[in-house]
Amino acid sequence: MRNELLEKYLPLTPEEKEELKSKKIKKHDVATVFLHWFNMLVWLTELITGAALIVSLNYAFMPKFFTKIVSDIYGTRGNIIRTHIFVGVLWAIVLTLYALFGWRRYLKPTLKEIFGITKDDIGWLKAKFEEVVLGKKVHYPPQDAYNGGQKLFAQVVALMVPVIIITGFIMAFHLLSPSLIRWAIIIHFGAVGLVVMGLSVHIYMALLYPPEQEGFFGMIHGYVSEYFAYHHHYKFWRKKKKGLDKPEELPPKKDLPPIKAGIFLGIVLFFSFYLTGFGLGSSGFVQRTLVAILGAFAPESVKNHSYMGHYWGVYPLWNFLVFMGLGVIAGTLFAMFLAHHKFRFRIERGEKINDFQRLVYAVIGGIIVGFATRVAGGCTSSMALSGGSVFSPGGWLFMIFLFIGGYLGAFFFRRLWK
Amino acid sequence: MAKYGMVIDLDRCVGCQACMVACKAQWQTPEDYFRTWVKHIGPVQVKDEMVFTSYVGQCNHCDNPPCVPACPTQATFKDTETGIVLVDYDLCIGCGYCVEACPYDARFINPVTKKVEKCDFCFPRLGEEDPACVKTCIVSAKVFGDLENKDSYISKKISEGNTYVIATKEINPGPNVYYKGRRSKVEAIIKTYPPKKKDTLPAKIWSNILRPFVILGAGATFIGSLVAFLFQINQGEKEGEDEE
Amino acid sequence: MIGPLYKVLGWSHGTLLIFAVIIGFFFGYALYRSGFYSAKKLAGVFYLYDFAVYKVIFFAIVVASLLLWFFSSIGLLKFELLSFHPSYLWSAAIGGFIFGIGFSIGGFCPGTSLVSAVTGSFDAIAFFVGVYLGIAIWDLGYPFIFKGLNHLGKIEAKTMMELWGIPYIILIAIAIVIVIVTFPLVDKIEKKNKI
Amino acid sequence: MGKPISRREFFKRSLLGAGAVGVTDYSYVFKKFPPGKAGKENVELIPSVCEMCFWKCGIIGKVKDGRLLKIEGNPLNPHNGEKICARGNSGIMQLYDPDRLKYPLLNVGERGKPKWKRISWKEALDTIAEKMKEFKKKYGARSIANLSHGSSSIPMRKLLKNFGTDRIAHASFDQCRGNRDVAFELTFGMGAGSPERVDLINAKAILLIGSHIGENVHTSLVKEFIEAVEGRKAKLITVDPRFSMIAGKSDYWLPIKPGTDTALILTLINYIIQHNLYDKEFVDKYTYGFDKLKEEVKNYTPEWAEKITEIKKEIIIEIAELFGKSKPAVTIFPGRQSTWYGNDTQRVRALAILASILGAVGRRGGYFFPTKIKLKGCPCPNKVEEEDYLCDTSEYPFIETTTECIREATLNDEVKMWIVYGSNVIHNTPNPQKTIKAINKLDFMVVVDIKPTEPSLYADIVLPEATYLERYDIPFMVADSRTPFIQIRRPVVQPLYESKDAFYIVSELAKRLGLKDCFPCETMEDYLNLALSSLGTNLKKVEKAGGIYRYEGKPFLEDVGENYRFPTPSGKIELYSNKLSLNDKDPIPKYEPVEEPPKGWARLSYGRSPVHTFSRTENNKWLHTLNPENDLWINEEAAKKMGLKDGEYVRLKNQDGVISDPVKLKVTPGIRPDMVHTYHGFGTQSPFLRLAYKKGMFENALITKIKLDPIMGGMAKRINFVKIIKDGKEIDFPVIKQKPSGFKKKPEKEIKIKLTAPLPVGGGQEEEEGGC
Repeated sequence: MRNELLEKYLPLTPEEKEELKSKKIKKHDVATVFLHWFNMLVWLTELITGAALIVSLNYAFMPKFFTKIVSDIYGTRGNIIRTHIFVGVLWAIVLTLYALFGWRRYLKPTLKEIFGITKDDIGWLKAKFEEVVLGKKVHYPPQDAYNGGQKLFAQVVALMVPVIIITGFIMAFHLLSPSLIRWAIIIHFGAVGLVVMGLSVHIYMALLYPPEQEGFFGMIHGYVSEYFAYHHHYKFWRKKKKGLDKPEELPPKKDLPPIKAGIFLGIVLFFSFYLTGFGLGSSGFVQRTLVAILGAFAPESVKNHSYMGHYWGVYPLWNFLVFMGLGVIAGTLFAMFLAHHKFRFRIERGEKINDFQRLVYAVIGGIIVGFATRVAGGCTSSMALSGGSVFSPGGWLFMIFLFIGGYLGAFFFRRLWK
Repeated sequence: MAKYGMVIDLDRCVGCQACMVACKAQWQTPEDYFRTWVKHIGPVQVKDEMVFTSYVGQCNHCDNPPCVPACPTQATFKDTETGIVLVDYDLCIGCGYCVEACPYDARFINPVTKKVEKCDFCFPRLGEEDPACVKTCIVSAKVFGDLENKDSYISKKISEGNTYVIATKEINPGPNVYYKGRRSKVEAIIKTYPPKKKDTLPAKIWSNILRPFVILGAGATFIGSLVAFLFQINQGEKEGEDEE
Repeated sequence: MIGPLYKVLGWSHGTLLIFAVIIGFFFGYALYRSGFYSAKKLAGVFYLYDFAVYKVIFFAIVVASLLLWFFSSIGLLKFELLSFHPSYLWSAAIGGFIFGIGFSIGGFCPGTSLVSAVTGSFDAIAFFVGVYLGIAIWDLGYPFIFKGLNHLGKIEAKTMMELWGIPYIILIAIAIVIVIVTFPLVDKIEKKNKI
Repeated sequence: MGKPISRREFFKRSLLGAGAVGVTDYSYVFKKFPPGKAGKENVELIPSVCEMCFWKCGIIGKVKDGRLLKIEGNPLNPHNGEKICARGNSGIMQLYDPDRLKYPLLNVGERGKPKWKRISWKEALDTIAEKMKEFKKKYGARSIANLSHGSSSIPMRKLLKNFGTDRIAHASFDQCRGNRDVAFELTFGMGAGSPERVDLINAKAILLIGSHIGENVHTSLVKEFIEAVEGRKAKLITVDPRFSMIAGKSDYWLPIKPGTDTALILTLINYIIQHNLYDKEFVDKYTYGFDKLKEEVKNYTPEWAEKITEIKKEIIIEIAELFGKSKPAVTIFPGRQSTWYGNDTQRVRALAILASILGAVGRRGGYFFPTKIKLKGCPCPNKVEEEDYLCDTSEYPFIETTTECIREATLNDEVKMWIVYGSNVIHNTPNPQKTIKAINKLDFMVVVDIKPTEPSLYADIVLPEATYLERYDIPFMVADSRTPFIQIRRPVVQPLYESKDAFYIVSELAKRLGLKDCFPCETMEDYLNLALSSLGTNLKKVEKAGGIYRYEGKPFLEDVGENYRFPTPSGKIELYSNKLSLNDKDPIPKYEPVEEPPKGWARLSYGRSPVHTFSRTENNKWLHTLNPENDLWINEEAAKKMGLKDGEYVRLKNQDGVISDPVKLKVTPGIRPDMVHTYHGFGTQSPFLRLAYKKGMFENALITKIKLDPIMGGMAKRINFVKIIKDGKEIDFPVIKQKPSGFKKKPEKEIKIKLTAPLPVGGGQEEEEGGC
């Protein structure tokens, strides 16, 4: 391959084209890919539910039948707003975690890139305008990992997302004064409006515009062909070729000793009681989400169910333990990050069984445990930990019998772990 | 189907404010907040008559309530079955657009729940008991009932005559709370507490600027993309392939 | 401020949920840092080679109850406003027994399986799915088969203090004694069975 | 617009939607969601009797988990039914008032600036009993005085009478309705009753002189009154120098010159007699001394009255004619607070005489008779052998022990110990400076109350009583009714803190004083069972029947028989009173002029706020919100000349130089220029009542001059004059000449409309009568 290609953006020969087409280059991190598609799901739900919420004659912009359809799907309009808030909070948590822990690795470089506008970006925009509107044949200047249009859209998004989240929180939790909520709602609306304008172009470009098709798949598995990178993102390709980025890795940390961990957990448990009056719990998370899932199919029969009806309330996900579960997920990821552990798919098992057997036993164990939580009315977190610390008779009894059952089980199933 | 309303007989009212407290006890509103009110007016001279009356007020459950279109999430709605203007607390985000829109100042944001509150004719008691204020009114000045039922006591009371609503020619949202009594009393009320037409800045910006802007902007980009796509189909697959 | 703040100060439900997320965050953090993302470590308590689960649970109970006792005795916490599980003794015992068996087979409990699943462990994901299935079996079978199974042996007392009239601190002291006596013991067992 | 929504569903949603989702802990739900939202499940309904004022309306407490959620009227009560006033509705806030007295307290600081130490009930009662015994030994039992008010103070009065003291006074007698009751006693042989025994519902004409109906919300009375006036179109004549809300509903409003009411009444009597408008048959059969009356009043002509009362003579004549036409269905309302100008018993007697010559006694539309029945009680004999009154009996022939007597006796070192029971003696008695002086001379003072009112600041021991929602009381017999009944107060919730009911306090004291025979009943339930056994029923049965036991009444002449004898010496209505003439008082009322305000001064008048009971309820959170302070009514014209504006704060100075706290002005044409008016009960001086402390003006402090009624010794209070102080400068009241006046309601054209047609819209602009 010619060395000048690295120095200057030149037309390729057919051989070079074939060569580049056969090679792959990594364009997106797993985190970026995950975030993108997570964002897509969130935006889809939030746009649909949000649009369905604004039905007032003075402000509505979607036709009535749309609202009606969405209301019918969700059962009541209250569920729409609850979903809207639930998903929004989830989104805010994920983005905040991303911003906090991915600051050095992901966010800062990305922001630097999208806000670093060069002459070439402006040239790209100009060329695009000339091509689309004036129908001229144009030549695009070389681009970074994101082209001028993408940068422009990213800028809008990067600026508007915090605004949307903050105003959303103000409305959802009635923060500060009513007059502020009054402004928050129109700022929320306006900010979303701005993003939506960019979004329709973005979707068109990615889904329907043939030259960008490879970029679309790139966003799924993270790789694009070198040819695509060379052609569309020359500057990025050149940087990659020169091998400019390589993050260093830190050694993983050991687990905390049980006593330290116990003290920490004890303090968390105490604060849970002190702040909310409720203890910790996790089986409730499963119960509520399960009820929500079943309820999506048969809301009426779940609502009137002799057991599940109790967990339905107004909306099963609008619950302390469910939100605690979200917190647990976030906290786990955070702990993993701080301990410099890597996310890796794995199966842990004893040596005498194979992977498949392990999975089967895990499912069986899960079923037994899940069932048992319902009999006892809680799991290790709620019965043993929370109940134990306030010396609830049931809690201690549960704990004692848990160990009896556990050792009995261990006697029969020792093959699994030895 | 029914259309619930109320008649307040100003000639009967002695201004004892029992209704206010009964309502407060029923709904446990915070200190200075009331869903109903009794404001004493006078003694003042109205034309050639001395007037000392009370303005017994609450949500008027209007036929064309200005609060309903003002609510962005339609938490406030007019119930088609009863004609009562209700608030769905699930949907209320406490923005207070409706508070501003109400010509009678009948709404407030509850500082504890941060949601809007107002009279709902004691909806949970409907069909079982009279609203708390009506039940406790010692002189039976408040009458509650179905306006569409011609045989109801309230309809008879209205057809007796000398019945007014608190409205002016400019601002008349069609209140369903009627005031009975000497004309001078009603005039004193309207003079002292005239219904107001209010539009707040955020509401104006939203409905007049932002909404058209977003609809046009989003619509234009969407249609633009669509047109581009059609062009592209027309030009054929190869065209996009490159310009090397 | 006198706790529990949510009830004493009358926070809105939304605020409660925000705090749920925050508490959950630290809960998850604690579980992960205890090493409870590993089924091997968790199951160790039943196969006598790693007593981390036992130690963490007991220590957490002792620490939390000491704090609860301290705060409520100086009047910063209204103990009676805490939410207690209703006491169904037989149900708790039966449930605990079954739970123990399931734990020793699957190597997780619901909370730890969630933690482990998030870190990418397929066996944890399988277990978690199992928990869903188990609960679904209960839920769907409840009206026909299991009705009442979760309400056996009801007693009025919600705490042992109420039940036996023993002061809180005595019970905590007993728990501390258990800790002091058993911890060296389990350490010995642990060493003997070390893999 | 909206979608149809079922009531149940909405109810469920609004309950859960606003934040209670998934929270099973009920205390939280309650905190934010009141009965309406929290549903009706498990709500217990407990009938009881209200005591936010003394009217004793039947109530029902809605209780959930031992907490009172709401109070509503008891529909079984023949008087108020399901209607209760603002105060009755606010009973919850009295019960859960954070400022309540919680424990027995011992004052270890000085009087007036107390340092309170919490003591046990045993210690408190031991100390009190010891002191009582000590004083009895040293100075005699009559060195102990009792000032009390309210139904729960009755056992204490009985105990003290049994102990040997008769120094027991009620503010409600000598500062309120005393002269009215004495006047009625003298005329008819029976008091005016409480509730007043007036058959308003059948009246064709109603005369209100000195009655602030509507502002004193006495539920059942106001209910009937409005039904008569607005529902049945009875003609209403209101004589009031102030345009009250009721004056606004009247057919005739007579803004009379203060102090001249007797002149107006006597003129009416004279005109009615002269023009043969009286009920001849009735007068012949049932009255005594008509001829003497006719002779006595013949000089009171309308022309004379016009000059005196500043009311047009045409109006006076019109009213007299109206009475003549409507007789005997004329209600001459006896009034209630009637200690005004110093000769008030005679004024009320004139009212009674007016009613009598119209035949409006024992007839429909007039006064009716009480129906009393006998109830057994605990045997507690009165040990005071001869009621040796403190004040000079020859001067005040019909006196009961009054606050003034006790005050004087204390200043003369005859009284050493006060037991103040549920009565705010400092706030409710004129000239509080004198009261405090008397208190400071005392050796020992006990206050029993539910809130730390002013007297408790001066007490040595303060005992917390249970509120009316937490205790049993003696059975209440409502005999002054056409449908008489007995009702039972029962505790709606358990007593809060360490408060105890009157029965506990008194029976424990009796034990310690060795008077256990006086209170043999172990509990209040026993006492009630004993009392009800005389009717052949018991507590359980009555409680099951809604706390009400009804019996047949005999209210009218047709029920008691045509040959009815009034319980007077002559057996007839005494138009001419021999009792009075024997005591050197006028046997027939005469007009005596009262003291006029000097130039530059205005008369201070007072009344009641419709949402407050005396000085009892100002600290009630809800009622405080409704009416936090009193305002001072002042005439528009006078205010203009004085340069005063509506809503301004000024101070008042009275003739003795006492200067008040700031008070808000209410400038209105609805009051005469020679007087100012304010509401009683505000401006408490006790800092422990945190809401009400110094809010508004303490008007009794300005009433330093009192005149005792020559017949019964009541304290007349409307003879005090004030000036206004603004920014430290005194402002004189201008002299504004009043022309004789009197207003008649103009008939209004009925606007007939059909329901389907648009209703008339009241508007700012001028429109033809009949609406648009």
